[in-house]
Amino acid sequence: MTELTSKPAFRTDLKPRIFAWVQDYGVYAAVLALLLFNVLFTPHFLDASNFRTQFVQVTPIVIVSLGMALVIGTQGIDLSVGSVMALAAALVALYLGYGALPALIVAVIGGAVVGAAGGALVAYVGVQPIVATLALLVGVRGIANVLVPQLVEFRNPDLIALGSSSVTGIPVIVLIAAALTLIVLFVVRRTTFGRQVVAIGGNRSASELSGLPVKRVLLIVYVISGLLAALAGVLATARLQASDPTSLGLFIELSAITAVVVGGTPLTGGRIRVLSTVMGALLMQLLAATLIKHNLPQSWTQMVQAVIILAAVYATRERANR
Amino acid sequence: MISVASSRREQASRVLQQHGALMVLALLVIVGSLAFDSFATAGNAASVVVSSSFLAIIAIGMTFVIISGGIDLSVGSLFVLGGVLAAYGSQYGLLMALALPLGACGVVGLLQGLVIARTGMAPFIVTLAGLLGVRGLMLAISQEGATTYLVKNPAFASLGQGELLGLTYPVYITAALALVAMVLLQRTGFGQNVYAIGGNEQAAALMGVPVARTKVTVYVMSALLAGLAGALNAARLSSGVTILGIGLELDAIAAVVIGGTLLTGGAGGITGTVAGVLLLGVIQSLINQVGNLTSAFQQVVSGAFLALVVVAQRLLSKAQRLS
Amino acid sequence: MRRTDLEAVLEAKGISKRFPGVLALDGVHLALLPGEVHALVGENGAGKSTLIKVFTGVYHPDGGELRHLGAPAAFGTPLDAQRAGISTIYQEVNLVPMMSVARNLLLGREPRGRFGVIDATRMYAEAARILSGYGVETDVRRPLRTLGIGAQQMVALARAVAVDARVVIMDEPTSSLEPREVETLFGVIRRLRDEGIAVMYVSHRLDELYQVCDRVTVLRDGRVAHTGPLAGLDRLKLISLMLGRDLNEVKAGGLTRFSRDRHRAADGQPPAVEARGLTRRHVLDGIDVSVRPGEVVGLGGLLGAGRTETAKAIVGAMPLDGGQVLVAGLPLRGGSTTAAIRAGISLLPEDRKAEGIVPTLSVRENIALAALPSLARAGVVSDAKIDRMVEIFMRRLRIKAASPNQLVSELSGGNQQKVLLARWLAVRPKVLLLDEPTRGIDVGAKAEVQALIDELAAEGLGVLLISSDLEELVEGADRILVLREGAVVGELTGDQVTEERIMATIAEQSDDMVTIAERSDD
Amino acid sequence: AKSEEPQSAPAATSTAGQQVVQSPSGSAGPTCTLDQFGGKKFDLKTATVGFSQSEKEANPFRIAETKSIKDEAAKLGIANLKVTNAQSQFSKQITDVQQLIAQGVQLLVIAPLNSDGWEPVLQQAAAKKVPIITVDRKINAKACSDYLTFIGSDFHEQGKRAADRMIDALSGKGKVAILLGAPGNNVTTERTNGFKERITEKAPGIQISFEQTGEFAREKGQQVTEQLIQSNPDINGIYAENDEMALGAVTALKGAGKEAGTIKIVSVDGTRSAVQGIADGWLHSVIESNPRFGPLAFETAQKFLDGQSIPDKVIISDRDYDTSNAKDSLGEAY
Ligand SMILES: Nc1ncnc2c1ncn2[C@@H]1O[C@H](COP(=O)(O)OP(=O)(O)OP(=O)(O)O)[C@@H](O)[C@H]1O
Ligand SMILES: Nc1ncnc2c1ncn2[C@@H]1O[C@H](COP(=O)(O)OP(=O)(O)OP(=O)(O)O)[C@@H](O)[C@H]1O
Ligand SMILES: [Mg+2]
Ligand SMILES: [Mg+2]
Repeated sequence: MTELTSKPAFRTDLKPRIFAWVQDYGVYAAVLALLLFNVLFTPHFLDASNFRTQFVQVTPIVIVSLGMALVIGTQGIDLSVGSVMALAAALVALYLGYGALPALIVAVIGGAVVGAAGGALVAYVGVQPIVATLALLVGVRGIANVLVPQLVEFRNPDLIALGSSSVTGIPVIVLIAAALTLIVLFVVRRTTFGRQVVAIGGNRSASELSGLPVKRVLLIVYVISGLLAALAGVLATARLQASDPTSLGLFIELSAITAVVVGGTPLTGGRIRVLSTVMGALLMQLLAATLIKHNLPQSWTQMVQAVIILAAVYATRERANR
Repeated sequence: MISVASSRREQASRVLQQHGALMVLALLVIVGSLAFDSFATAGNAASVVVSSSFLAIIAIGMTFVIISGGIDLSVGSLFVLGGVLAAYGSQYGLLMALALPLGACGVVGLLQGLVIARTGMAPFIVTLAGLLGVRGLMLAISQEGATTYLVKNPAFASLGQGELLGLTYPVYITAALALVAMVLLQRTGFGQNVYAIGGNEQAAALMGVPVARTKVTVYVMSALLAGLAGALNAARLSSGVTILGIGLELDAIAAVVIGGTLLTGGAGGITGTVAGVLLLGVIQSLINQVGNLTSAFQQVVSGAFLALVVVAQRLLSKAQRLS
Repeated sequence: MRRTDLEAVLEAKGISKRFPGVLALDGVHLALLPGEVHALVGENGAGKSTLIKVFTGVYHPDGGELRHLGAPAAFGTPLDAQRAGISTIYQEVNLVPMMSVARNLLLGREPRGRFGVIDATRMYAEAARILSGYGVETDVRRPLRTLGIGAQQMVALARAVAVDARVVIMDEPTSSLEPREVETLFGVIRRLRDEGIAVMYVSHRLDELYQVCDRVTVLRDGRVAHTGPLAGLDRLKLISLMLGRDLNEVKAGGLTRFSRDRHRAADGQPPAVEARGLTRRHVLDGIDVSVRPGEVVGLGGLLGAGRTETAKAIVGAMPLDGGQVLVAGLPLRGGSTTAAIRAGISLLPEDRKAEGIVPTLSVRENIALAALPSLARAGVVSDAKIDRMVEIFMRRLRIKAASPNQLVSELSGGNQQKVLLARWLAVRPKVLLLDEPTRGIDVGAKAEVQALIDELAAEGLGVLLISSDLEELVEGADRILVLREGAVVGELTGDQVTEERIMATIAEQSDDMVTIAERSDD
Repeated sequence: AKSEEPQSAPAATSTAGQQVVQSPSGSAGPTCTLDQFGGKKFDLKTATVGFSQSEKEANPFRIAETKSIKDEAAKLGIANLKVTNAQSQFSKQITDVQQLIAQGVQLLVIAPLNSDGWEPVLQQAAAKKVPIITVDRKINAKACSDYLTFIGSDFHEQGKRAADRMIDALSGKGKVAILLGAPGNNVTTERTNGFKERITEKAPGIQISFEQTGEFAREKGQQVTEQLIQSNPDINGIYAENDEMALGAVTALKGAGKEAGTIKIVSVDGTRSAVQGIADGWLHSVIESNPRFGPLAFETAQKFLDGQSIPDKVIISDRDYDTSNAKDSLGEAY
């Protein structure tokens, strides 16, 4: 402030500023680069239907990643999201007889309950997040499979419409994901709760001494993650036109974590970048699409993904002060 | 003057927490023996021990990584890569059967370690990329998993299948590795460095610990052990099976954490890890003893067990801090 | 004694170091001679810690040259510097909390037995022997974190000195030490000097400098403002050099921090906060404390006497076995910090790094953290309100930062402390518990903070002041409670409030050792 | 809970869809008897029998398979049937079987997750002379010494027959995409190889322009197909290596606004939904892979214990479904 003026003026170095820019906007640049590649080398890439496909496919990951970003912001991690999606699928199948909306509500409540269980283990019992949610990862998918042991097709027109209809050309589920993104963005940037989440991730004991309701905030964060995962499960189910608790959401936790980290949110907590997380998810989706469209064998696909993840995270990493 | 001594009770509860897994294990074995006739048989015990040995080898490496404050998600992929390369290499003799997987996995570990130590990227993400990349590599050398190389070299096969006193060689190899690891961790400068960087990396650096070198070593060790476990497993199965190792990293992490090692780094040990691995094996064996649980119920039971064990662990350590 | 014609062991020649937005060091020249104790002083953020980190290979200079024994040197890592015989105690205790005391002390040079394997028995014996030389008697097998912060500092000191060092650098080593321990430390420093070792000593406590230092270098805004022998240098002159202000101006202001007259705590007024019978096994033993509005109550006592615990217990940050806290006569429910803050009690914690700052957040967010609920409507925060508040506090406390949006972890230690103070003032507490509020703060800022305490008390705030600086305690407090072994052993009021009386009260019936452990082995 | 009412499909009768042996027993190939194998006779009813399932009972194939074994055991009065499930982890399956042996089973029925890697199990079983019948997938070892016999389909042949159907559907010309199964799986490999061999051999006019894994799952099949039809709009046929992926492909085609039947889909398995898909016109044809191994497995075991000679492999004859029989066969599909 006032003291600043007495400081010796500093040179405006270009290099660190480029670094800082890449760190903040690296994902955007990577997405652009991949888009450019596709425009040049992938046939039919610029069709509207293509973008529609990519957006539709990425929605579950985006929604799950939003919750994951909050959890990671508290220095936690939620491995149970995939199983929560499966549970949601199972609950939808079980309660669809009452109609689409009641089924959706039950599914989302189910997700919240799992989130609360994980959150309670983390916040009140003090179990490490990765183990607490690992137990849920195993157990909740089991429960989902006990409830609905195999894929069940459904005909409920409302639910099918949720998965396949569009408003002004934009698929409903994409609109839902966009709305959720804005809500989470608002929560993180503008609400007390958002600040508290980040502070707890940055220094838990300082937050406790500052009177933050640390345990409650942690619990709520995991509940939100569960809610969002369940919602993602319902939307994926609606799109598949079948409830598949067996394979729905398998390994999605890894995709979501990757999206969050590629977006520049550090796993050490204390910081949340919402839009970049969405970009991270889009990057991974575009990458997968590119590899499929170019018909690369699985071996190549996985190796290329590994390299891109590393490169993207390298660009966005926090630089050590040396 | 400051004088603070530990009470005996405090020491006792510290032991309790460190060996919580061991005690839960003992409890389960007793309950299992009472409940099922065929549980406490030599054959069943041998099968639990033998099948646990491979996970144990991996978990030993994981223990080092986790104590150093990191995590290694690539071990499952390295395990399968090690197996495929060992089977492939066994065509050229015993030496190649071991050198090839260890060499390749060592290089992967070295790369991961270097990236983690030099760039400061999160181990979770680096080894997640490793998980993907290594599996891709394995698929590439096995024609998208279609080719299974068979182990024709009897010397190498016997490494995995040979028996002594009813237990196969890998069990003894695991035991030896565990002992070496214990000494390494508790009684060498390297071990102290691992604890130090896990406990407080910045402080460790200021205290003169070679942080980067220690980290690289830890990831190389973890990768080598995963590769070795894969190779031994290939020797046991007489073939380089390509569909192994999915989710193995989570088993290894679970075993390490159940064993009382803190995921945040800086504390833990090998005995706990071995107990954790056996605990997972015994849980599985008990589920098998019941003999008619559907697959879904088995998962529910495993998940519940895992939750129970970590909560018990947690409460024990809380009790320790309060006393 | 000192011979200036000696060749420097360690020398900075025109060293510069830049951080984003700050030129922390700007062409610094400094020569450390063997057998001298060299004081390095300067305001918060002057660049002292940065210079030390350059000397020890933590930071790499952007310009200039480092010379070691006359030859150019570049330390890539702290390990390189250590190998070259430069050993350091850093400002924040930098050890590994979860490792045992012995392993911390001897990390890297554990005694070896057969096959080069660490000999645990000898390690523990040796650690115990070394530590007892520093007046620390403890079970060296217990994790370091179970020791008080002062004891930890002594371990760090013992560790640094025990290596074969030619240079020992100490960055505010006394900030968490007791007077008696400070004496131990000075003994060690004099011994080192006599052995021909160069000691660099950073401290904000001027008395100490005059006690042990031979020469002084003053840093101001990253530049050397003065170098020379300390003996002839007037205290006020030294301060004026540090602050960069005119000597007369400083003279006029004087060295007084607190106003001399006692606060007029309305005696008739009921206490703003009252703690009754706070009890926790092995730590607190039925403590009664009360603070009236406008009163500054001091807590005195040796390290580990339970002062920090008392403060934490009052704000509900530590579970209790017994006792209660009354605010305006009503018991505080829940035993949570949230409830305490809502009732108007806040605590400035002792351990800034672990319990104070949120390193990933900016200065602005750190200041606003505790006050968020009052800066928000329906859970939505008002940025305008925050900005206004942050600006006021940054100006009032003279927080030196590139901008409110700079990460708090990039500030110097003293400025971080001011940020925390701002955080607590922002919640408009009725009672403020200050645990070592001026630890690591420069003279200028210290005076500011102390003046602030006065001012707040005058406005009717109750203050509980914990300080190991007896002078500060005596000058600042209206009334002092002396703690020992988790119990109140004396209350000093009025004219009794003197350093001598405090020392006497502490010493009364007290044996040489405060043995918490013996009580716990019941 | 109240789920949707199930779709009205004729319930499967108990004997519907029973497996049929392709080659009459003993007609060709080497055979095996109790003496050759070296085991001892025991009573199946009172014996402990172990069944090791490879994957979760979560897809129609595995559900039908486990159910068939359990039902048949119950029917025969085998009281002591121990069932384990490897949850798709091969290492676990090896351990499972070893523990079954340790528990003293006298007969093992195994649905192997993988064909290779059975060495330790085989050694242990051989030492105790426990006969092993593998169902649905083969074990690469010696019949009648390492294990008893194999009962199942010929996946390579299934691939070839699917190719025949595809050639038919496209009249020998066009572009075809393959939705591969899980990588590294024997079934994937054989169904792919059989298909490709037959295509190159019989229809050089058909070009396989795309192969990506759908991991045997419906959602993955849907996603890959969405990408496929977007970037390769000229595709004429899709060969899905199981029904689930085919049904995922159908959802994708529907979503993209395609008409039923414009892209010919051929798949393998014969689940009820797939057969319904044929009836609805979305699938062209389905090659059956019959999972009902119970009756045949226990019949073979009984024969063996009775001292009769049994063949070293029992290949079952799988049927095809297409528009001509789909509606009528719905009750037999699983
Ligand atoms: N890692 C960093 N990143 C950015 N700026 C930094 C960093 N470390 C120090 N600074 C800045 O460099 C300047 C010098 O800080 P330094 O810590 O050396 O001060 P100091 O003299 O030790 O102060 P104190 O007495 O408060 O400890 C300060 O303005 C500080 O904000
Ligand atoms: N679990 C424990 N068992 C026994 N003693 C403990 C335990 N935890 C802490 N202590 C001791 O309790 C004492 C209280 O520490 P603390 O430093 O908070 O006291 P203090 O009076 O605030 O001193 P200061 O603020 O000067 O450090 C310390 O000496 C510490 O070693
Ligand atoms: Mg400093
Ligand atoms: Mg204290």
